[in-house]
Amino acid sequence: MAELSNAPAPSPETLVDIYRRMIRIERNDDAIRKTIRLGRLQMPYYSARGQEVIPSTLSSLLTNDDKICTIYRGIHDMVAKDMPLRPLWAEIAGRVDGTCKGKGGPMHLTHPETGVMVTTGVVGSSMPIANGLAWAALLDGTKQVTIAYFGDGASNIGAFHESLNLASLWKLPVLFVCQNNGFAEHTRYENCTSVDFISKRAAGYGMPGFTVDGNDPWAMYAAASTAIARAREGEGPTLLECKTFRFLGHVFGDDDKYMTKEEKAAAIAKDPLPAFRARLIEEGLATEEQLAKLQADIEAEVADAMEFGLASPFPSVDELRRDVFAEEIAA
Amino acid sequence: MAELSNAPAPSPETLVDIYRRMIRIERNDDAIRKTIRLGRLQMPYYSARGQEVIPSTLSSLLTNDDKICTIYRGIHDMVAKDMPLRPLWAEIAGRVDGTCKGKGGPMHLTHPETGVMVTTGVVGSSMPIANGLAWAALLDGTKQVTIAYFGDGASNIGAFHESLNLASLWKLPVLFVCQNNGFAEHTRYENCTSVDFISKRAAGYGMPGFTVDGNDPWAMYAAASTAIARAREGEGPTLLECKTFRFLGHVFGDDDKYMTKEEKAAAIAKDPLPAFRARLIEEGLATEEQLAKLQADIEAEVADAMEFGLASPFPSVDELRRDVFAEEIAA
Amino acid sequence: MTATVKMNSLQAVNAALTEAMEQDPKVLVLGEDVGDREGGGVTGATAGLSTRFGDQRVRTTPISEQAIIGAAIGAALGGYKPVAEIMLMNFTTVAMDMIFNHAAKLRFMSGGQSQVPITIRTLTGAGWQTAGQHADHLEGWFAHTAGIKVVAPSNPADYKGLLLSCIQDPDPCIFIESAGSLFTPAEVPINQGPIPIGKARIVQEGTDVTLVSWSSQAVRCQMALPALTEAGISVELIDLRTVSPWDKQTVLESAAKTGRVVIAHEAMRSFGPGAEIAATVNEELFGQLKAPVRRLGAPYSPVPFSKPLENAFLVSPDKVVATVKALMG
Amino acid sequence: MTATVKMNSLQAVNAALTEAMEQDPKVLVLGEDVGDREGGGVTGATAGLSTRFGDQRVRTTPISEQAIIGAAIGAALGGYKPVAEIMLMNFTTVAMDMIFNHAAKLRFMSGGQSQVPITIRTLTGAGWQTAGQHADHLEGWFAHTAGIKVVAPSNPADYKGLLLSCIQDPDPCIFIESAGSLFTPAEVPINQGPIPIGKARIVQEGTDVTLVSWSSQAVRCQMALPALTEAGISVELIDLRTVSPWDKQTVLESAAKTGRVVIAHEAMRSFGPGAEIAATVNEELFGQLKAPVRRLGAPYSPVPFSKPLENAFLVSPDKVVATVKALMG
Ligand SMILES: Cc1ncc(C[n+]2csc(CCOP(=O)(O)OP(=O)(O)O)c2C)c(N)n1
Ligand SMILES: Cc1ncc(C[n+]2csc(CCOP(=O)(O)OP(=O)(O)O)c2C)c(N)n1
Ligand SMILES: [Mg+2]
Ligand SMILES: [Mg+2]
Repeated sequence: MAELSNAPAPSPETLVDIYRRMIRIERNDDAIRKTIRLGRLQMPYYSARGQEVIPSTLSSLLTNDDKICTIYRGIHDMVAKDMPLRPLWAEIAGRVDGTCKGKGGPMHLTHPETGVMVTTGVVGSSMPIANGLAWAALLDGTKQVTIAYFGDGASNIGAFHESLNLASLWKLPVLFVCQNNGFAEHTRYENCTSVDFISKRAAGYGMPGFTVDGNDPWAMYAAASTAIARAREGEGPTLLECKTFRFLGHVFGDDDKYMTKEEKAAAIAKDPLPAFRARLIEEGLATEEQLAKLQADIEAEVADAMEFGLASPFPSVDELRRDVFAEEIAA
Repeated sequence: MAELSNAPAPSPETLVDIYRRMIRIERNDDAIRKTIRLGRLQMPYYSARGQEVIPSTLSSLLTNDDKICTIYRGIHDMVAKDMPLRPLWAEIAGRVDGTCKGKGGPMHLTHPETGVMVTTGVVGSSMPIANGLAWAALLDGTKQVTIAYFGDGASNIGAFHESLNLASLWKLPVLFVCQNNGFAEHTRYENCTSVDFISKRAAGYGMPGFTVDGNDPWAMYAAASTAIARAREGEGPTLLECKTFRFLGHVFGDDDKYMTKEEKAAAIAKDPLPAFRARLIEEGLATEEQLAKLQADIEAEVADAMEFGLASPFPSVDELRRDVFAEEIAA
Repeated sequence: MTATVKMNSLQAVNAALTEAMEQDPKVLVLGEDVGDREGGGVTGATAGLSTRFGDQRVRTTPISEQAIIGAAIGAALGGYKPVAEIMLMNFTTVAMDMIFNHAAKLRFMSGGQSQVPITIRTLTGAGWQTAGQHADHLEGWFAHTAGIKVVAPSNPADYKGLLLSCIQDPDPCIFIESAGSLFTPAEVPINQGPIPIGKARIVQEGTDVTLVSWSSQAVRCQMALPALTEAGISVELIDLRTVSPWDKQTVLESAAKTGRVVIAHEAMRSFGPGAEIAATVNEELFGQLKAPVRRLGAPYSPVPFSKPLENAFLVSPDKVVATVKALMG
Repeated sequence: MTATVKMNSLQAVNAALTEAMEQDPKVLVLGEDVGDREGGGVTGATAGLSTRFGDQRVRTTPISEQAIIGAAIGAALGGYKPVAEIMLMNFTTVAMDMIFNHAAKLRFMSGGQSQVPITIRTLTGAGWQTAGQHADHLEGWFAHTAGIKVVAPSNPADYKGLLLSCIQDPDPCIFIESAGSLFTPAEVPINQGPIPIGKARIVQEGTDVTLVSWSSQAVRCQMALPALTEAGISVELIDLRTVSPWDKQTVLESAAKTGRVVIAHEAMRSFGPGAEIAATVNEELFGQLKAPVRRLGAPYSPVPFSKPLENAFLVSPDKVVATVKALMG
């Protein structure tokens, strides 16, 4: 593991912006789960409740030109990246106004305008494609960076290895961001990963690797800004291992019987969201009213998006013949 | 890279045995190439001339119960493992008396009696299967070890990563032996590998890794005996990176234009075979006569095997219906 | 009458695994989350096994499908009979080299010295809105691979009996667990033993049309039967159960009798497994058919997420009814 | 008459790549050994490109097929048109997730927002004693995949024209270079431009039998023509050139005319791509055929090493002749 030195500290505005993204993720997640429980949404749902800090901090350092490739558990990454919520909701409801016309659904949300380029349901597969986007940026001569999000379990699949090796060799402007929540479905980190810190694997690719507290916006900011600067300056990729926890298990409906009640409770007790909120106010970086207003605005946005999404019509079955190729397939 | 300490030194008998295996590899390789040039053998041939020390030293520490999984460039590994030469020649000639009845050919030679379990033509694919053989040995409660041979180029493919992680987690009695000859087909090590020593990757799997001079029988013996002892004692896998050079390029007929004449000449000047022979005599470990006799015996064995192989009949086309499944497919 | 017990197909899989491990100490189970420490597998198919047979014989793996199949192949070469789980059929693609270039070929390439008696259990099937990367039916690919058997049951008894056979088989088998056939309980004989690979089951005898199907599609074909009976059409429904090697004799005999054949599968129609059956029927019964052989399968499209699209993507019982009726003219 | 130049198919590939890179700065080339530093590729197909277009546009990769296809997909999403080389078709299996679950599906799953205009060039084909893991023809698998076009030419002009089209195509294409069709030189128009994907070529018109083939097998079919002509059989030989989407119209028109169809491919016969064509011909021309549609393909076996076995494995011109003759009765 490399050391993080001289990393810049986030400004107060940035911290509030990170909080804004976090609360937007959390409120949206809460609304999705409520809507599923009400039977108004049917879909496999992989909540990232508890992991908000990671993409929120990273996204505070990105623009719409910067790209992300994410995974089934990636709605938080997209919301952090400021993907608009109306087409997001229409998509998870399988409607025609969805980002993908309802054809992709929650595991394949895509929104190039905000840089959400690929969402994959296959473990590890965000990484090889992120490399290609970074290669394109390099060829274009831009300073764009691409982020490949993935989980701790994904660090054991072949695509991880091939991707890090290639990115390092080609000095690609890419960040490999592992959201290490300690579990791969029902399997504990240590029962599927042969090394204590995934970041140690970076050395095998001549690449810097850091393990950070993924629930600490300051630590995340230091690591993220260092890695992003490195990428923008043409110095190549970084592996960031961000330690976190998923509060709601693998998939909506998960019974959690593969973990102890205690460890779950302990993790939830350290929920980064209220902690960060309290600290913002405590340190005078934001006022109670300001954050309440921010939250209310977001709740309104989420409520509007939900209504929009659920009111949008279903696509016509002709859509099965469209977008398979550029040219529509004859009926 | 870990350090090798307290490794045992090879006995004089072992050193002569290593030399025997080396000269058997070399004489056999020479005969194969001559026979191809004469037009009496047609096959893709991946000579390992220059890499003799690696499998010869390892094999001096193995019995027939220990297994190897090797690759297209693996005939030296099999010959070192004392695979009989008659069925080897019949196989590369595509004849019915071949190890595989002529159906597998040089890239898929198999000979369970001497522990040659799998020969693959797919880069990296020796490793996942070696794990399974090691798992079986563990379940059986034996002290068998399995060796997965592969090249430097193979260390960049996904199967390498998955295999090392699993082997470490399960403490499998397996050795990952990388024969690093500096090239993957026509691509130089540094143009496809992002780390200066492949052995450094071992740390990412919580596994010891060593880089050894693969042309030095003493260095190889120290590393091999350490790793094999570790495996036999149930302590798990080791990654051995053995530096070497292939004198004859990637495949028979290779024009070598991707390397300089100088580097090739420099490597050949350090040919381990005559150097080792000279040292054995110099240090009084063997006599000139003894080694000459050994060589003559081997030449006779090779000549006999060649005649046997080329005199063996071709298989009947019915063989296309056999060995696809245990049960013969109806005509 | 044999005593039976009601169970769904996942429970039948669990029962088969338990029995096989009980009877033969060489049977192993490996895959992601398969152990009881991990809650006994995401679907519960392997629940209880590690507790009963120990965590050396039942091993939870990392998410490393190449390593999973590789370990299974190697253990098989070492004398074991591993049952490897690839959580979803779409993920066989990350292990395809191990399956296609190795498991299926080692016996042949070694001239019969190596045998690879592994079973690959894998789940798939549309209908649950899991969208484009979690529901493909790829039995056509495996059927077009020499050296691997392809088994695709449709009901609990067949799940149990065929899985037992796959595990005992001396060659690699891929065992397809399809969503549309997993959760409906049915009576299974308590002593349900192995059911031979390669033998179809005639679900219903009939004289007008031969309907050939397997896996979840056989369930949807069965749902089409009442409407067809009502319409006065006598359908012979054949559940193929094994896609490769398929039971040519049963299909041809039925087709010779009825003169009309419809083949239905969940996999994509285009270049799908139904084409082999159609081509064979046409070739063997040239001039004897009363109507063209019809094939039903998914449209040329990835699996869609949106419910109405997913419904249209699947070959519904209604489509089966309409096709059979149209064929009768 | 157009001026022509004599070249073999590998040279045609090189010419197409050179022209495409020349005309469109977005065209990229990546793969193992593709650069001139590496001797211009093992077969020479990419020789000269990195020298001419620089080593940013022509990139030698590690042996990492998933990373290769992933990089191609990502660059395509970033506006480029990458041509990725997978050295041999059997190695597409290690990249199959990237091809099947991603390249082929991203456009659909994104509702048309993503496009993946990549070309995957890959070599295969038996006849060179490369044995079980280096010679499989897997076009059937890709044809059974929605969202990817499958192109398999047989002669230098088609290699050039079709590769140009694949590179320009807005969707992923797999371009199969088959050993049996690579080394025979032929005249290619100096200004050979793109040849449309999905259009067959009638190699020889005829009235008795329609012979459908592609790739190296089309070469072997062509070698069968003199003997058939001599036997007084008028064969219409169709080189399909694109396996998916295939030129149904041309085949059906010909079949309607001749009433007899033989389909021949190098891929395994069982569950092979020929089955789709046979099934379609039978379905569309029911009652109009004079004889059953025959399919020729490899036996149900891995590719063998031994020369006599390899000869028997391939569909030789003699087998084509015998099959056509038998069909004529
Ligand atoms: C190649 C592949 N294998 C298996 C799965 C099934 N699966 C989905 S999520 C998951 C666990 C992934 O764990 P991790 O990478 O830690 O991400 P997390 O879900 O914890 O965010 C598995 C095994 C898959 N999607 N892809
Ligand atoms: C998956 C895969 N990709 C590509 C190839 C083609 N290929 C055969 S050998 C080789 C080079 C391997 O280099 P290395 O691992 O260093 O072994 P060496 O040949 O030097 O012994 C390549 C790329 C292959 N056989 N398998
Ligand atoms: Mg996780
Ligand atoms: Mg090498």
